[in-house]
Amino acid sequence: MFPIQSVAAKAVVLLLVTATGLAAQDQNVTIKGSDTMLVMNQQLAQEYMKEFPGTNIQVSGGGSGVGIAALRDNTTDIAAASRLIKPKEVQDFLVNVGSEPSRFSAALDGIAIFVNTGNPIQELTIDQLGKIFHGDYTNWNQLGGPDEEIDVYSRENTSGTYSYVKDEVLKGADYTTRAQTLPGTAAVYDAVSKDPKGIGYGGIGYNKGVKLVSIKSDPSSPSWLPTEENVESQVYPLSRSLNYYLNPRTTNQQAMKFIQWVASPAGQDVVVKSGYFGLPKVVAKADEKTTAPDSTSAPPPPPARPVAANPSQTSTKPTSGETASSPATAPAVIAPTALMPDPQLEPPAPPPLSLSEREARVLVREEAVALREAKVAEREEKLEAELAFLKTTKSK
Amino acid sequence: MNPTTTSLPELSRGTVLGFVPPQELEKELSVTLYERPGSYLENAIIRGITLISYSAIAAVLLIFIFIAKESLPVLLQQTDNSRSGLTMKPEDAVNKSPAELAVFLQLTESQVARLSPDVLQQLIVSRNEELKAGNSPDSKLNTTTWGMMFLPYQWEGYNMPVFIWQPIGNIEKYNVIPLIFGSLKITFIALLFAMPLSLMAATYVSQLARPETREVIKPFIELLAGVPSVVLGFLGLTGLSVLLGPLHIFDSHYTPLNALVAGMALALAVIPVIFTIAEDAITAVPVTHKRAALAIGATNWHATMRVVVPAAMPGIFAAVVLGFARAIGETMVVLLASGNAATLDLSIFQSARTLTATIAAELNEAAQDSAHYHILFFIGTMLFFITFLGNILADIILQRLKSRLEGSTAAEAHRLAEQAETQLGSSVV
Amino acid sequence: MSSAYLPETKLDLFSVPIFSRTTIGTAIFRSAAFFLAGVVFLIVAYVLSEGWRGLTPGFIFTRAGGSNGEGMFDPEHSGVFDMVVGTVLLVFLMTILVMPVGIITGIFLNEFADSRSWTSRIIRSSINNLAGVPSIIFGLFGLGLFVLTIGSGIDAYILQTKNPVWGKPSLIWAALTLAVLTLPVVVVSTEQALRAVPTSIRDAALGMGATKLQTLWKIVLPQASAGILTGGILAVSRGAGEVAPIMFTGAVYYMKNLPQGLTDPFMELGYHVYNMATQSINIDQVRPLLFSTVTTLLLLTFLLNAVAIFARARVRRRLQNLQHD
Amino acid sequence: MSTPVQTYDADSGQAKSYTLASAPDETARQAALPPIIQVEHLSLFYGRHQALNDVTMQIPRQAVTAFIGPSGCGKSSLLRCFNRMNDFIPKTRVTGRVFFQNQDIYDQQINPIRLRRYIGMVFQRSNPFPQSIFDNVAFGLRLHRLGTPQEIGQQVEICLQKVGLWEEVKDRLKMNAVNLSGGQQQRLCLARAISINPQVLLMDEPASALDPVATAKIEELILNLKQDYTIVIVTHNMQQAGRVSDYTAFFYMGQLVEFDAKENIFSSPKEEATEAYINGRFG
Repeated sequence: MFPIQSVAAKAVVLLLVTATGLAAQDQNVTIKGSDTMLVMNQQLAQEYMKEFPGTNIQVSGGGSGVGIAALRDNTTDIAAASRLIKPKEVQDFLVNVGSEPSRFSAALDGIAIFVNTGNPIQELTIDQLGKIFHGDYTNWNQLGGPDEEIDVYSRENTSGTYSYVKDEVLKGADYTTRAQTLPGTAAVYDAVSKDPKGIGYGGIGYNKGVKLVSIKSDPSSPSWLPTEENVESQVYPLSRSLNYYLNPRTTNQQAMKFIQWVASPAGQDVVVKSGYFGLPKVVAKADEKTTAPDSTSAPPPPPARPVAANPSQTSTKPTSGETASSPATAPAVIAPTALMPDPQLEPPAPPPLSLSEREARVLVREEAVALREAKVAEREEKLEAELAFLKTTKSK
Repeated sequence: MNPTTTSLPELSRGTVLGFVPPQELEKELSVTLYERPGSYLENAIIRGITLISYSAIAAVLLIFIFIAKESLPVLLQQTDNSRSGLTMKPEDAVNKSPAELAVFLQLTESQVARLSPDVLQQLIVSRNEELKAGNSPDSKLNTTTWGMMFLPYQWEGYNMPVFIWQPIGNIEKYNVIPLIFGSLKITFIALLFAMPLSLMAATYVSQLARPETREVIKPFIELLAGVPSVVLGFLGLTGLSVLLGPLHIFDSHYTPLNALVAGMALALAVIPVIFTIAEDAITAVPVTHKRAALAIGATNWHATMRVVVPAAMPGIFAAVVLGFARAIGETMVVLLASGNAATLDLSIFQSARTLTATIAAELNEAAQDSAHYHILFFIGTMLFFITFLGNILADIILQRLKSRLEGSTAAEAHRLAEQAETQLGSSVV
Repeated sequence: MSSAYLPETKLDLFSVPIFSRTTIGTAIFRSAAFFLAGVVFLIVAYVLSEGWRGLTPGFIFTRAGGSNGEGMFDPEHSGVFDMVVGTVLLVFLMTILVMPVGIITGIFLNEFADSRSWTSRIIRSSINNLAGVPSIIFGLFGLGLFVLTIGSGIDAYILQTKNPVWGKPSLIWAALTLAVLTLPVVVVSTEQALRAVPTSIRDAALGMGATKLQTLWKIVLPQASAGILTGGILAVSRGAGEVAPIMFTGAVYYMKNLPQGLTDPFMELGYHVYNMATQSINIDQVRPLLFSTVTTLLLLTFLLNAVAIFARARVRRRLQNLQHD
Repeated sequence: MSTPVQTYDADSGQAKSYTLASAPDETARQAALPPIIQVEHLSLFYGRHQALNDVTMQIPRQAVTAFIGPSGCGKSSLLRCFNRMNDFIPKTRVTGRVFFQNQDIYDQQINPIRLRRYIGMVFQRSNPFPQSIFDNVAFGLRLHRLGTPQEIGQQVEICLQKVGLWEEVKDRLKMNAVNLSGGQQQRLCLARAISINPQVLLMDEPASALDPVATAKIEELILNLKQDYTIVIVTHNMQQAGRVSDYTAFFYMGQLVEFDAKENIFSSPKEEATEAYINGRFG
């Protein structure tokens, strides 16, 4: 190479680096994705940076899909997603990155079903709800309410909540075409609070100015409100988790540290403050006990669906060799060993799991526990089947 | 006798700059006339200017290529989201040819070749999962064909063929007709408000108003152009929908966020466009036209309506066309204020979903390279062409206006100019 | 009482019919114009009345998220300083990028290209099309071309770094995207400004033996400069309000530091408004904050627009004076 | 006394050549000098429209030549051919040749921009630059880098004196020229045109937009300036042509009908069309 060229190249590099400014001083972490999680992410970031000065966390929205795509393109460190990664996206990751992203739960969310405060409706079954959203019921008097049209408010069809309700309430059927889709859960709450005929759904964290409806799985079972304990224990039929996705080969220790911190009590306090529910440690314990391959402190993914939809979700997949070797190193925080941070950087280890008051409250509710255990068992079964399947795959 | 040498120095008290004595003139001309001082630099600069101007073309081309590239799979009908339920056992992967694997995984062969066996098996597992259909017979359909995108279809659970846009779920339904309908409906409502108001206002401001009034009113209306569309959308969402609430007595199906609310909010975004262009076109009509009418006793109103406005008609039409293009391309307002329900309801009190709002809302979440993603870009391509056609139409109309005012060819323009000069000159002298 | 001296049929030079087409038509048109002006006034008044209370220096100069981590939606403690800085930086960069290209294109179209030639027609319709492209498409385009192609290219081939420096959403890419978006505004107003310079002045300079460039530089541009500046201001005010194009190319919802380099992302007012309008958890609690932010944004764009409108009016008046002689 | 004009004409078979007959003494003196501009078989097309058809003529030195004719006859077009201002009108095509001081100005190699430094032009409507009066006159001098700032100052004064504007504006040279009256503006343009001492001054109906008093002043100026410059003036005002010109050319439908000393054209035109036009029977 001619010297002039190398000099020019160096000059260009120098120029580009100069233009980059002082950005490299702080340790940067970028979180991008779900709009639902924006507010929570911001508060988490702010709190975290107060605790660990010298870090710079950037939070941006755009949507879960944008976050996951950005993670794939390596333009973000953490993708926030209010839904689970789609098979298509997993394939995309496998093709372009070579491995799929690891999932970490950050919070729990109950999808509240709500009506205007003037509406006398108290409780609905999932089936009735489905018929309302599908457009079979068009008048409140079909449900024992006043003789008024039903106005259905929905989120945009790309929202994780939309998919969740479509799967869990509508059982895959379409929303009525007359359903109004609004940008943002707050807008749905706001609209229903102003519309006496309205019904809507959305994350519990936004709950203001409307009347929540108790939900029951079938006409004979008891109905539940999306309260903290009901969601934690999963007795409330419409519970889901909010997730972070991370590139398993990331070199950003700070990102890992942040995620661990979110699962810690300090982080969970912020989660609760921002309107969502904290991760149920009881369930994490249950996971540990049943040696679920998903050795995360994450809650069980929302009932049934994620496992069925996404067997490749589990992080102790035999294919990602290193991770399989030490699943027990971090019982509470899910960290594939490849990701384990520097000893120096390592955050204070999360306190050992114990039954908090909150959890104790949950345990008192025998019904709830029974239901939960049934669900856990069900999930366990599926996971075992999954494991068996994977083993056959590997042996082949 | 040489007149130049005698007369000039008399007048000049110093150097006579630039004076060339006659005896030297021919010699000097034979040199200087052939000089091209700085012409290389000038040519280079002009070439540079030309080159930079092409960047606008480049930008449009790049944008178009970008959109078209992503919508190509739909345009070529290469997308296929039918789920046959035919899965492939991961362990069979080694026996399959790369071509077969590529077809199964919807990848190219070169991509398949780069994958490690582990990743390949994971991919097959994941793809199997995707292919495992629900129990609906509809799952065997490829819902991304032209027929499914533009014609009604009787889906399972419906008792008649319907147009449905529901791109998320077990069976994705990609019928774009409700979106096109929604876009047209809201645009129509917006133009219904914006067109008469802004055209009347433009005519008034340009021709009828007293100068002092014009100086106040015009900047005020133009200020509307400075309101960001996100603010307009927000005002539609929180203000207009409440303001129009009492209208629900007219329709039992009334929804608070509806095409009327969105249309009115959108009208606010369109009004400055139509107003500015129409006002320019009307003001561009030579004042002589109007004076001629005034001189034979027409009122200001009649002179304006019978002479000025007809003369500016192409420009006014172009303003409307550009307003239409703006309305159909506007995103934030409709996203926030329209309610976004993809219905085919004719009522203005019903919500409607537009093409742009669909892109804005759904592209964020659509998985890259999925059928949904490509179809959203296909919608983008449609929008691009709609605005493209609108622009070309407006361009042709404006060109016609220009030639009407200036004469169609250079020669004619020249002749007209000379004629005008003559008239002017003889009238003065 | 009529005098006998007056002729029987007298010229009616005074009466103005009250209900003629003229008066009614004019009245309708006038009311349309005043109605529009009234609507604008109402919008501004509504936003201001809701937002002025919160619009204190403290609000504008307080960092987003408050000093003690109260969160960005806390109307008591949160400010918009980061957003104002981000918006100003973004718009400043965008102006630097768009003005030369826009002005040069406008000059080319008006001074050098024959308006009937194919080149100028294609360029002009490209400009028009650019103006018609939905802004969301610009966002995707910016992400695809600037961030993922050019930015990643710089990282991979010039800096040869694994950690993205240029290949991520940042100030420079958002500014570039907005520059493409506002290009038509600058081109069109440059063209208008140039067109308003009388041909006779150009002829005079050319007739003196000035070259085209000399004429342009010494005579035409000084005349058109105010109009061109107007274009720049209009572009700025357009750019300041756009949300969709920067959503993917550089705006972040929250970051701790102010942007310090071209490759840093930033917070922006319009995006903040959008987020507050759609994502806030408690819409009633956020409302005052929201309106104050909208007021800040509106004041910013209105200020710029008012300057532009004022400048243009002055230019027009001057040109009309010129042509009246 | 009649002096035949020497025509530079290779193929005189078709070309019209003129003898400037029975002219007064001064005309004869002018005619004795070699012509400064020679036009040979010049045709001009704007797109498909033919504006000039095979014009051949010579412009005498140190004299005022007036072009008259009805609108659209091509007189202005011909004038603009002399300093190639027609180049700026798109789709213009020229055949034939124009010689300026024996240089073919439609030669490929000629730089039209240099040409305009020697052939100045004054336009129909006054077009001062929206700058100060001083800058207006100094524009050409600065443009062509003629003289030191001091010399430029002197030259500006000289030119303003020549056009009789000096006394009116000497105290407000910094004032914007746009604020002058119409007549003053036109004289300023004249001063600007002569500031670089062109050989030929082309005037395209210089007084048509002015009131009679201003027109009279301009005409007076023209008569004064012809001492120093060759002047070609286009006018549709016959009286004006009669008052200021030495030679008059009558154009009709793009053709040169008649070209002769003023006295001949006005008193004894050879062509019927000329006579008809001069007597106001058409045009």
